[in-house]
Amino acid sequence: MSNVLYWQALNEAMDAELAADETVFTVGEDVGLYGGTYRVTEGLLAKYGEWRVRDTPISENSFTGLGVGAALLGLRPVVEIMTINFALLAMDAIVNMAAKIPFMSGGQFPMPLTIRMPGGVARQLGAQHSQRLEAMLMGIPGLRMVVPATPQDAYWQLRQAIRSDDPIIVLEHELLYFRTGELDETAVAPPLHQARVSRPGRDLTCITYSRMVSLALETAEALAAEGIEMEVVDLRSLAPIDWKTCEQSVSRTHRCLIVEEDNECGGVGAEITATLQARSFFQLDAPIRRVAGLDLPTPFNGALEAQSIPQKKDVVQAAKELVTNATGGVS
Amino acid sequence: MSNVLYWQALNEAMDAELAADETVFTVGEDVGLYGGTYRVTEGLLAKYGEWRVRDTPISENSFTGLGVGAALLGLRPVVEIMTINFALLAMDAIVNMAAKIPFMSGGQFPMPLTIRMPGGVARQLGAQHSQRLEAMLMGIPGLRMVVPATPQDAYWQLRQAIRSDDPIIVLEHELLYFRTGELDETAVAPPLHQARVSRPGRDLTCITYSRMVSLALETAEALAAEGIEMEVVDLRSLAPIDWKTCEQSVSRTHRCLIVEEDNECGGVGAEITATLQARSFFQLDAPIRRVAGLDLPTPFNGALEAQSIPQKKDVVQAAKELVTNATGGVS
Amino acid sequence: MDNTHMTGLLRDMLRARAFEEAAAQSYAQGEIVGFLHLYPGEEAVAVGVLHAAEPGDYIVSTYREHVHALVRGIPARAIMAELYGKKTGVSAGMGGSMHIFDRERRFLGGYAIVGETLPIALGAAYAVAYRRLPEAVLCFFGDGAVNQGTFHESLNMAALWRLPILFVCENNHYQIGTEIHRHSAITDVYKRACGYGIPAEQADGMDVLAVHAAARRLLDRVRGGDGPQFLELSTYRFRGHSMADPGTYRPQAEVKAHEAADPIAAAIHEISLSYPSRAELAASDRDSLKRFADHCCQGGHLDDAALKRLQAEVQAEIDDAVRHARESPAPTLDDAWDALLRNRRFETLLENLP
Amino acid sequence: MDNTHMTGLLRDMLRARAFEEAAAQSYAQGEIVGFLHLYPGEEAVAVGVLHAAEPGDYIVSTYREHVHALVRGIPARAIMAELYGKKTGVSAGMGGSMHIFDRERRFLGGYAIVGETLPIALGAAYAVAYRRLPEAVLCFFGDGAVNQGTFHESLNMAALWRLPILFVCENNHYQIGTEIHRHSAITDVYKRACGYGIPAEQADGMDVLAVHAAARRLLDRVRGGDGPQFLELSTYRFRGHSMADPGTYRPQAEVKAHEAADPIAAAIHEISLSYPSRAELAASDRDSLKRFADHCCQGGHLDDAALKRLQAEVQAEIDDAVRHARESPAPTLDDAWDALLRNRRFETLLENLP
Ligand SMILES: Cc1ncc(C[n+]2csc(CCOP(=O)(O)OP(=O)(O)O)c2C)c(N)n1
Ligand SMILES: Cc1ncc(C[n+]2csc(CCOP(=O)(O)OP(=O)(O)O)c2C)c(N)n1
Ligand SMILES: [Mg+2]
Ligand SMILES: [Mg+2]
Repeated sequence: MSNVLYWQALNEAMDAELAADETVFTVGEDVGLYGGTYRVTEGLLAKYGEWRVRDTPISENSFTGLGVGAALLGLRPVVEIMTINFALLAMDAIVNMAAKIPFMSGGQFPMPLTIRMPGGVARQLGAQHSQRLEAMLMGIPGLRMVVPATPQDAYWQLRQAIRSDDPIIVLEHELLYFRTGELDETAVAPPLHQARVSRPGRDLTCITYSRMVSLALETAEALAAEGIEMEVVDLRSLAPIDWKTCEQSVSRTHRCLIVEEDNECGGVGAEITATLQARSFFQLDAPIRRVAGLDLPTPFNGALEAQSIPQKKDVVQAAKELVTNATGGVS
Repeated sequence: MSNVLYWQALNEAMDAELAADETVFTVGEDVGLYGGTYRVTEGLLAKYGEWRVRDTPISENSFTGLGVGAALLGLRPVVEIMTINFALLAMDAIVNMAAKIPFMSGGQFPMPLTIRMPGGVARQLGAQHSQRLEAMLMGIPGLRMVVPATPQDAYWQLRQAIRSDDPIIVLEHELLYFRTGELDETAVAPPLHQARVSRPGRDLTCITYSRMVSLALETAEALAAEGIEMEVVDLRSLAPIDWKTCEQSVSRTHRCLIVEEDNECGGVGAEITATLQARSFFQLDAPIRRVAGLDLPTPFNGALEAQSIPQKKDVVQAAKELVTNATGGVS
Repeated sequence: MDNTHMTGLLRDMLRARAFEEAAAQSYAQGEIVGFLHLYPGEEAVAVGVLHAAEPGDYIVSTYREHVHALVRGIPARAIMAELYGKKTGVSAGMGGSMHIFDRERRFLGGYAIVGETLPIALGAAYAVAYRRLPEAVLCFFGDGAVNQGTFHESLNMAALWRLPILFVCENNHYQIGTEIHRHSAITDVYKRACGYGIPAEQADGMDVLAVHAAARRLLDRVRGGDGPQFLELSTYRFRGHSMADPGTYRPQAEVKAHEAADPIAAAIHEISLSYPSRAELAASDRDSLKRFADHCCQGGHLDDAALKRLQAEVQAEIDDAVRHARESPAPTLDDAWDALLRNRRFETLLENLP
Repeated sequence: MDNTHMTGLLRDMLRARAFEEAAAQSYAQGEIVGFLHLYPGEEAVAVGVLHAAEPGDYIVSTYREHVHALVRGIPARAIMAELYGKKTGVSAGMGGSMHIFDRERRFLGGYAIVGETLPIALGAAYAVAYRRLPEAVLCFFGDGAVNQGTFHESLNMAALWRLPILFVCENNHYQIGTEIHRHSAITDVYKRACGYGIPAEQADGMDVLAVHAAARRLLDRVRGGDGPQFLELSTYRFRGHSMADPGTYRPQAEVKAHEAADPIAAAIHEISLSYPSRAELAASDRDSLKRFADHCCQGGHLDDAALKRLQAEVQAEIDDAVRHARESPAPTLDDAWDALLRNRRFETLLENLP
């Protein structure tokens, strides 16, 4: 048990899998000599050599496709795409190839491919570098996606993803890499896609993931001081989603708030709302509420950037409105 | 007023805009000599010459980017991507460039770019060629998207899209090209993004778009024979969505069914459900119901392919369950 | 070249032609649905190249891949059943005409998005090099595919890391209806390889012996550790791009001229020792014919009766494949879910909470 | 070359260096946040090339574009204010350091996704050719960008349709921490152009006069209707990739050696007539220095006092820009929505139903 940074937990996971299984290798821009833009692959080139830790040219579609091709031959590639913004260049490899081949081949070919990349709004990186595109990928049949919020989950989920025979996206977050948390390498991991109740509460359920989990937990503390107990569900996975944990929470609280960093329209929150309003319709005392980013490209200016994604005060306000049913009448 | 095929309506719209405005041109694979895979650009090369009707190499990202660059100089490019499946190669041009430049430039540059492409499941084209990816694009801030279901809308909406200074995706459908419908070139077009009540009904609202509109209308006929009156709302646009028309319909019927060809998880129906359950929560007598494709890559076998997307019987059954509230209790 | 080898080539060319013509017929009868991209005219390419490959090599192909699959040794029955979307198809009816996969025969699939074969081959070759095995990866693609970004990206990486790939460009001069000089700034495709320092050759894709010789030579280099090699094969498709394409964008004269150089007719000529007449030779302005005629003079591999027997055998095989495909059961939706989920095996995704 | 021209080049090189050093300082003070990619070491490239351009030409640049913008004539104030995210910034505070746009000066933007400048330039040049105008499009990109698929796709189309583009590769030999021989199979970038039949040249990117001469020559060809031209400029960045990068992957000796060939120091030498000593010449093994020294011998463009004056003027301009940026108001959320929606003007999206 130790206190580590999120990137260190990922680094340990990579190291452990590279050591445990010779078929594991990683490719990506600057993963080798430079050690990874966010240090996730630091020290691995020296330890495992260039065939297992491979620096690539700037050719996202083809080096992701390289991962797909190598997986067909039974290797376990871990492709790092420097940020999710560049994954837009690799959509063919991800969606048309990785997600489809196992099925199209009639199940002949497993696809033990892991794609790691950070998403999210960081600090003033401008509209092209601040995207949260998880909703694009969550609905692609054949793909799985996890969104670790803590170093412990980052460690567990990356290791589990590498060991899986399905293509799995491990979506990290640029602002989480330098956050600390406990890491126990010996603890038994929960199933890869299972959600977690990070904080219990009786008045409303807050469903969230990735960086927004800590925002939700902070908000819950603030609300508790005012007598409102918010339960926080960390999804941990976006594909598949652990509906049971969500439903069970909502059946206790009867109110549901979704907090997502992505812009609202067509985001992950839409799917969560749509499924839960069906599954928990008669449990809900108020409409499900989404607190999400603005439907605006991310402004560069720092204050505007902050305003374009959920802040603590937005979550506090939405939670209060939700518990007092200020949104339209009494149920 | 004439009876034309959907592709002919698009062809007429292209012709009209090319004739009306010298800054309009079109590029894409086989749009010229071959006349377009689905005949939309037939005859235009001969009439307007190769600078205005340009055959391209297979380079989706760059010829879509060409459209973006030309739009920066004030031309009005109409980029044809042969099918939406190949748009996965052009996501950088669409999402990182076209959608962002007007905003990132502080509003200096308009982006009078139209991107035309068909989506949808056709007849046994296999998993890579049967995708419905509209949900990927609907949530991108800065993009607009229309989904014409009839020749008349195809004609109007393409012309309006070309005349707009925003980047707009005109999403066609492979199985609509050879459907007929009325076309009145002289009629006044409704606003580009306005939804339409295609059939009135008091018992439930069916919200749908593109090819599923005709399925919904057929189903409505069948249901009417059994005394159930289903209102059909043709969205016509996915970005922005005309919420008012949807809400008004639901406030009359109190029940809402969404029919989408796309697979369910993270589809357009999720956003519609999420927004309407919030806006119309106290109007709804039952949870909003989605009838959607299976979360499965499209099987090649014809019977399975059909089973993987909504069929009339699925819509009939869902509608009946919805009006009898078979989905979980009484409200 | 010995008799067995020569008749082996001829047999596969005949099988290729017969298979595709049968598929076209099934399509016309509505028994096969969807895009159907046929290979007639280009047989010398697949046959010549794949006869130069070893069983340990990997093959990556496009949507125009039935013949590659057939020559690779996948039974005609399993391919035809796939075109019919049947459960007995090599991809269990889930893939279809454009997505033939056969793990056992190292056939890594048919890819329907132009340009995808290159990164797949790159990854396969990475895996081979990673394991220091003596295998090669054969990567097929058309002249239209060379303008896709993946071509460039993959060739660069293949050269950078000296991966064991034979890049094979099936240059039939058309990207659907767009002729090569209207889609490529440089129409000698092999010259594109110079931007990566990859050794490249051009060979006559209508001459199966030339193709075979070139492929063997380059594959030897690949296996010898010389890194990727590039082979451009000039060929022609007799039919439209797919069954949906009438091919009217091509001058009739052009189609006729190429049909005159039909590689199958040519191969039959060679083997049955029917020398082209002086007049025939003079009428032809294609080197291939002269080359071929020269070669025939030394021949003696087959006689007329043997050829007829061969043709009959091949036809019987293909007829049987069609019958089999027609009679095979369709897959069920459970089969489809199984294809998607099979590889998940015993992995626990979610706990069943109390 | 006359005095005005020579001092013009020198002034812009000095402005470039002063601007970037000021930005680095503001970043260190926390006044500029985000990625900041600086240009010191590479000034001769932007200055040499852009001085060869006409006001009617279009410029497409990358995330390392402050200097391109400055030399193009965008006021230092407006660029610096953009780096500060202010409303007075050239992109109204919406774009930031990596997204400088100026419609009036035909500066088509800084693009932060590597490889995007190529299709943008392709489209701009298509529009120019479409209108049969005599303008050229200048497209900048790094050595890392040449491995992106768009490079290949765009060069092919540019050549196919003979579009008026000058492709300028700023070869600083690094893609962040990856040296060129580890990312490109061919390290002479200009040789890549041969795959498209595009005329290509290499010039010393540390020598502003050489850059200027080459750019002028190639731009003349572009304007003369010879189609796209390609110019590779070999250069070096003195700093890390961005302010976040310590640059430790580069040997110290390499950095030192390149700093010795600093193009600004070199330009000052030339103009201030301080001849390199025999010893200095002998100690140098870079052609540029000898070339430059030779050239100096004929010079006489500036004296020491004039240089000092120039430096002071430039510093005052940049100090003023920083002050302006610091004091400017921030944009509001309304400004942001306006930037997004402004171009919609009077278009009716939805009717207000009764
Ligand atoms: C990325 C992509 N764009 C477009 C298509 C549509 N398409 C299918 S085949 C084809 C032409 C390919 O030409 P070529 O590579 O020469 O192969 P050939 O069909 O001639 O064998 C095109 C444009 C596609 N499948 N994928
Ligand atoms: C598509 C894409 N992949 C990766 C990155 C991250 N990245 C930013 S700059 C850079 C290196 C670019 O090198 P080069 O083109 O030589 O330009 P230089 O920075 O040396 O001027 C990389 C990999 C990016 N911005 N876009
Ligand atoms: Mg071809
Ligand atoms: Mg560089």
